[in-house]
Amino acid sequence: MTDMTETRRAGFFRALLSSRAGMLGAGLLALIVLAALLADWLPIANPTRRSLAIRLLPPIWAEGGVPAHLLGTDAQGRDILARIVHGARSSLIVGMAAVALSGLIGMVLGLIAGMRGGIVDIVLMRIVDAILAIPTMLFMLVVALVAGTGIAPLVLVIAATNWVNYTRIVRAEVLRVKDMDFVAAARISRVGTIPLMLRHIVPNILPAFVVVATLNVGSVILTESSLSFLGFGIQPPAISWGQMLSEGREVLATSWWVSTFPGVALTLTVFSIILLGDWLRDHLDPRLP
Amino acid sequence: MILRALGRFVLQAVPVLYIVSLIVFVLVYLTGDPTVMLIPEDATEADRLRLVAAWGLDQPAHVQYLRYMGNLLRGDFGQSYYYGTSALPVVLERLPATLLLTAGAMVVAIVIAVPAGIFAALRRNTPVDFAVSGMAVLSKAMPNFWVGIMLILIFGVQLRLLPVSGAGSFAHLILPAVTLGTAFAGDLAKLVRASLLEALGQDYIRTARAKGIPSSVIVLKHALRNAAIPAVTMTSLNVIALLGGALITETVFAWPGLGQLVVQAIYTKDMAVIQIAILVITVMTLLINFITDLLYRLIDPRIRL
Amino acid sequence: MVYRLTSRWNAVPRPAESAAHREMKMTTTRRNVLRLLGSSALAPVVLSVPFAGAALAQAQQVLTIAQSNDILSLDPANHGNNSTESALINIYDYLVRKEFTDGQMHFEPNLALSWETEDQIRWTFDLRDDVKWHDGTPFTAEDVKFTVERTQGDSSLRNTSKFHTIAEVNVLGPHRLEVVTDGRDPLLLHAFVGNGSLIIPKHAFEAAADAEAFFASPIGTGAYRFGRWQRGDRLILERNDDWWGGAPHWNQVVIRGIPETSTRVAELLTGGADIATNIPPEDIERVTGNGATDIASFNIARNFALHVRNEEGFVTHDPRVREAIDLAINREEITQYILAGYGTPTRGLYPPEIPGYNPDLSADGAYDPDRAIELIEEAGAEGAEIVVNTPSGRWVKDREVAEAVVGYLQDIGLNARIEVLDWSVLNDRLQSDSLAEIYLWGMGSYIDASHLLNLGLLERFNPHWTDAEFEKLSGEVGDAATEEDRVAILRRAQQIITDARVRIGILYPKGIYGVSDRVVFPGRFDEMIPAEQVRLA
Amino acid sequence: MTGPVLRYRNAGIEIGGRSLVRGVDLEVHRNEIVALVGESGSGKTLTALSTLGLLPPTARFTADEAVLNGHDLRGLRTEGDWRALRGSDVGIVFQEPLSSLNPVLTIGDQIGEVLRYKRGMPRRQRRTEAADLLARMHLARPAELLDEYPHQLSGGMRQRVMLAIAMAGEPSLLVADEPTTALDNSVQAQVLELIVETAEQTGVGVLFITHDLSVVAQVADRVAVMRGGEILESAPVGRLFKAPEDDYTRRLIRLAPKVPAVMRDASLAQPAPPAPKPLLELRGITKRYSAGWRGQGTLALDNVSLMVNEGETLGLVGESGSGKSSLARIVTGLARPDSGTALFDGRDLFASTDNSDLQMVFQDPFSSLNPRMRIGDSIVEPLRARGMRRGALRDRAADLLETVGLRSAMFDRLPHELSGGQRQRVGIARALSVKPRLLICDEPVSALDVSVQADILALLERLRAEFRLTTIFIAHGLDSIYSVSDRVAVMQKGRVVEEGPRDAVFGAPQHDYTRRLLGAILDSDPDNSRFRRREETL
Repeated sequence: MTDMTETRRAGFFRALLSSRAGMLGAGLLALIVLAALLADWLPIANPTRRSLAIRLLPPIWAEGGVPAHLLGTDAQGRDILARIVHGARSSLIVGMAAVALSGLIGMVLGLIAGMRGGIVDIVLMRIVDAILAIPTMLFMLVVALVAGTGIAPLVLVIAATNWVNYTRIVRAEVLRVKDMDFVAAARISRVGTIPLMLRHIVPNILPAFVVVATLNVGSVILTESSLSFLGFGIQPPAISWGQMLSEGREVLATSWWVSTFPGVALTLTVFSIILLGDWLRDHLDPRLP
Repeated sequence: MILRALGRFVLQAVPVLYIVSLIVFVLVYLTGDPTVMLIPEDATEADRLRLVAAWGLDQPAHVQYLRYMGNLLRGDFGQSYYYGTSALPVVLERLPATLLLTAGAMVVAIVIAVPAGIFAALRRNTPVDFAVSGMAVLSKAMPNFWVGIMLILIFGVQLRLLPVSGAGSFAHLILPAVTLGTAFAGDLAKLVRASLLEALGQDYIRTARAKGIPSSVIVLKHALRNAAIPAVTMTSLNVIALLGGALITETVFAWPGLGQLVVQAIYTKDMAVIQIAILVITVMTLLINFITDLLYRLIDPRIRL
Repeated sequence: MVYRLTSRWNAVPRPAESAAHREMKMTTTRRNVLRLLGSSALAPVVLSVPFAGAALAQAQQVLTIAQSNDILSLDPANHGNNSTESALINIYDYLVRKEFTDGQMHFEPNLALSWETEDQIRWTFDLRDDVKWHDGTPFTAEDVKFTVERTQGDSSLRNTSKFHTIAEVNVLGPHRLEVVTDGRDPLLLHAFVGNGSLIIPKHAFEAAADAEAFFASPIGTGAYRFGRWQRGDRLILERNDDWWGGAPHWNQVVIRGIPETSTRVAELLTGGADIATNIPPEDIERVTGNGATDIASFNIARNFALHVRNEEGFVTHDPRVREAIDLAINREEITQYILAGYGTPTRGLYPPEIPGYNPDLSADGAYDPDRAIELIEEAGAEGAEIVVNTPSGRWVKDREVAEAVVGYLQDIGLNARIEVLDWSVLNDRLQSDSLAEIYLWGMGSYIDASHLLNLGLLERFNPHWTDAEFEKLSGEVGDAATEEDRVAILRRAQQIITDARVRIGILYPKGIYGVSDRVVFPGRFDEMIPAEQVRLA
Repeated sequence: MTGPVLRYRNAGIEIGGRSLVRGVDLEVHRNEIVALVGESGSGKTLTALSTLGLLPPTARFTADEAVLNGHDLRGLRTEGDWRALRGSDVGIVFQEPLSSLNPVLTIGDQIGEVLRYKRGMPRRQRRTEAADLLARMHLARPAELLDEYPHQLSGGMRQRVMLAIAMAGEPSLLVADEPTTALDNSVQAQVLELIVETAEQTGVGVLFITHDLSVVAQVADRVAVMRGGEILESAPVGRLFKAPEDDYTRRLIRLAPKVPAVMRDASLAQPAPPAPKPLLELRGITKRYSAGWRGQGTLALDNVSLMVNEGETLGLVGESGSGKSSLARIVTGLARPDSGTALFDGRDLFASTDNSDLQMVFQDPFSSLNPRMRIGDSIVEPLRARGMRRGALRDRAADLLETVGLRSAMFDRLPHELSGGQRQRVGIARALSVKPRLLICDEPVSALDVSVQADILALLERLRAEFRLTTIFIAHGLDSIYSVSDRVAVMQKGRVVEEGPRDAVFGAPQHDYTRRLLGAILDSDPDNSRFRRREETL
């Protein structure tokens, strides 16, 4: 009865529409994603073309601003608006890819730890404790040496430390779900471990997982900007907001716009993701108020 | 009871410490030869190889590891390549600053977040609540270095109210503590709000209301204490995160904490310092977990150690 | 536990802060009086004995220096870091000093009053006899011998090869010694200046349990005694009233490491630092416009150059492509826009202060994009992919310079792109010879231009380039009969390597310090900040 | 005698525009216990809460008259207005004693609070008074209890503490909202007795909310039957049971448990039918759950031997913690015993990998169905696990749905779209899908409303015959298994203390514990009340 599913989906959107915060988050995020997707077709300047002659132009409304560069130019004379729009891609790709990868690893290991229990669980969770103690930077350096710098290695690094959070959450959820009667019923019926996980465990921990993952996208984007601050983030020629912020802070006191606009973009994105995530939590996860 | 908890603490610590040290060793080994970073720019390959031999870096990895572990068991924590001195004091002397900053940040966070969270919960779905939620989200969405630099520009440079950087006095602590504390206050306020709301929805609150006692007693005595466990958990997680990772704030405020040291050591592949720093952080983490457990017990008599 | 730590933390005395705050609160009258006193003491020779009356007043003063790097070690022989050296020169002394007056480098007496050599093999030094270590023990020739032999004898020290040309040190008297080199060494005096050269006390070092114990609270002969060191934060030095050079100017010297540029600038602007190193060009306006601070800019011993691969398999194997790269770069524009003029465009590798620099390698007429395009076409390299490696933040505007270079290479039809590498990764790839076609390097702190002819070093930075004449010159330079001959060889060597375009000089950056109006410090070519050369305004 | 403590005339409660309670007339006098009876959703609890102003914020209370102890409740709007009445004019005992007591505060604190704010007692006096209150609730060592926390108490003790809290403010009206539903049977009787005694001694009027007519018969003076937000019928207890006017009341009375005749007259016992061959034989099953890394652990099952004969229903009775659920887990293969053997039809049960011999129906209709799985899929899952083809599954599911009395079109529904009774039917269909020989029913109806319980029990009875099932029927009290069992086994603290033919166990119990459980059975005949102490006043 597909109409039933559709009703549920419609209910989801109706609930979203009725939540001001959720709508704000979803709308903003949709706008940002759209801009990132359409970056190449938008009527904006070439984000990498530099011209030292027009460096540090202020935004259009400030004195000295020119219409060709709405939000001004950076220290290399590149158009800030164009860089923000193109930078959205890296930031979102890093956020989503790192979350997807670490979520996948965390899901698998969390399922194993939660379902198997015993020594497997103990060893896995001790490894998780250990990984939490090791700074991301160390992974970053190893990966940078082995795989170079770029979006893919960055995603790898963030995933290398981030998976532990998912493992913990998934394990805790598995422990919660696996003692429920419907799991017992499946076991009495000798349902195999894999179908048991896929049909009973995973669908029931997915809402909590999705909420955590959504919120995590925001923090990963922030992590990228922090790594940029330390010189480890996305490197040119790729563009990221973290990189722009980090470059712009050098001229923060004299040319505020260089770092302020990417900062605003970053903050807005994370803001929208958190709003959406919070709403998702309220909507999907009945265990929380 | 406490002894048993301590026993569990040690039992938990030993394997974790071992796994940590092994992973760290492998990772640092993979980052390559530290001499590359440490020799003077005008040194030749021969000079470098002399250092390699002197530091025993020409030996196979497992030999280096066994030697390292052997020394460790004998209480020798090794030499810092970068600082050219025993690694242990290099790490330990950073601890007070790190602990101080962590404590300061927590105080700031709690002072902001708990009243804000209570207020938001009691004025649920009013503009006050939305404002608190909005501020909470915003505080989390702003990168730390941005906030830190802004605070310096406003309170240090413009208003000249507070010292810009460095450690030493209470005044020095304020800006970095606020930078870190506000970042965390948002989450904490949201959590306090949520757990307070949850606690207020419990049956025992209905009982308390049915007794006809004042609302303030209901909120502060009945609900807040029950809502404290998640907040304590989150605070302890954040303390743990800060113990190893106030890196950016430390850099911005030139605060001599562990974060800067660890990153410097990672940069320079300074094995002994990385190892000890991470081991110290791990021990502190486990200690915090232990203290958290004790706190749980204090707050909630149902929790047994 | 936390409470106890907190109280202990607060109990630590903070002379630097309290003094700085006192300073800020001082009335104008008092400040003017001090300024008057200070100016009366402003002697023509920087290191002269100050006027005794002024010294008293100045004894109240604290000098705070904010560097961009942390101090790594108090052991002169075991660090490789300019900021550290700049701090240590206040505690210990060199045998001789380098000064750079009139744009020329020359040696001046320090612990050694004079030196002479017939053959550049046997060198005798007459040492000062009025020097005392901070513990009151007199300084003797034995200390110099000990310093040299300790550095040579401990191969785990990072500057262990500092004295590699010295065969033996013979004590001829309490204040006279002979240094014998293993062959002619025209550069011996350089070995006694710079990282690893500061003289340490034999008696105290040997009395200490180990090196670590000694350097926990080291003593030297310098103008300032070791006070307190908080790693990652500050080194505090106290005046040494028994200094052989007279009464030191500052009551206390505080040297802080502040890695974050904007914080360093903020400290300068708010009076938290008297001198702040490495001010980025963008912040100059803030510093000069502040009314209480100014900029000191000066030439430094550093150059930016592109190191270009010349071996088979790279598009830059073709000399025409390398030449085109050389011609494509608008050095004037880079200097003007990226460094805000705080630099000197050049094709050369050593600035004029460096003995043996080549004045012919100027940037005049070096920019010829049309010719560059022709060369690229001749070489059939249109659209060839070229990657430029650069660190970011290692040297002032390094990444920005590399980005600009990439832009110029794109202009002449090359498909250039930048690959920014973390400093540690860059070094690793340099070591394993796996960098791209071009990498940007800011070589610095060299002794003189013979640095270039060190084939061991050349192999590190240009592992695939050989040239018969260059190698011949490398063999000859040590035996050059006269200084003129030596300089001629050095200039020729620079000509050869820049003509081969395996190193393409871009510019000499300037040092940019922010200096409080309260003090005077013009900056030094070697980027050292001796507290005794900083004076009250 | 003054007027009633509580008087409602034409009271109504609306939430979000929906009228949940209408036209309620209610009176409670001093020294009187008035029972408000109804199933879930009848509006009885809302009515009770309205007397304390504890309705949800969105609720709207209307009445022509609503007077509590002389106060007009209609004028009370704010929390502050109500605060004055709560505790001192009206007290309440809730259903779930554990969650209703604050877990982080001591008993003394929770009682003392009322004394402080309602009676303005100074600190020292509060302690004495609180201990005194506890003593009046027949709690041993009351002074020590003051410093203990709710989790350290048993369920019965907690409910006594709740009663002490409710009475601490010396209210005129006591609302008891299903006060014994969450308690074990043997404790239930004691708490009921205490409430009756309290009413008698203090003269407090009691509004007693319950779904259980046997409780009503035991304690109430007057009864009001609620359904769908309205009061169907209101009468003195004797008259209501003897001459119910409403069909619904009649049905409730019919379904209410009665004390089996054999308990009064052992000679009525029918001889046990000859034992056919045993289907399941458990021998010496022992199971210990470890408690952490050094704890002794708890002995859940202690050398349990049990037999279930082909075709019979074994009633397995035990209060919470007796080990009956552990036994079910072991029989179904969810847990492994530490020692012991089990033969199923002569084969080793623990070696079995097939799922068609044994199935289970769970107690909680909410958690026994995967909330994210369509009910059709849930039903055929055992078949799927046995490898049945996808195409055949749907037809089979449709059959099964109709077998348990559901429409086959419900295949695509999700559990949350079903009522509790429907869910339990789905659970039964799932268990029957593989045509098991042994069905374990773990309190299959205890979470359901009385009228639904009857339907499900009837369904099980029908299917038992149809599928020729052998059944283990687990329950926490003896009252609910008399009608379904052939034989009965009683468990206590991990052991089987008594086992035998039904009538033998009920008529001539051998073990003390069995006798105690039998004693806890309440008769839904007001004439057999053990607690009521006086003639009806109205």
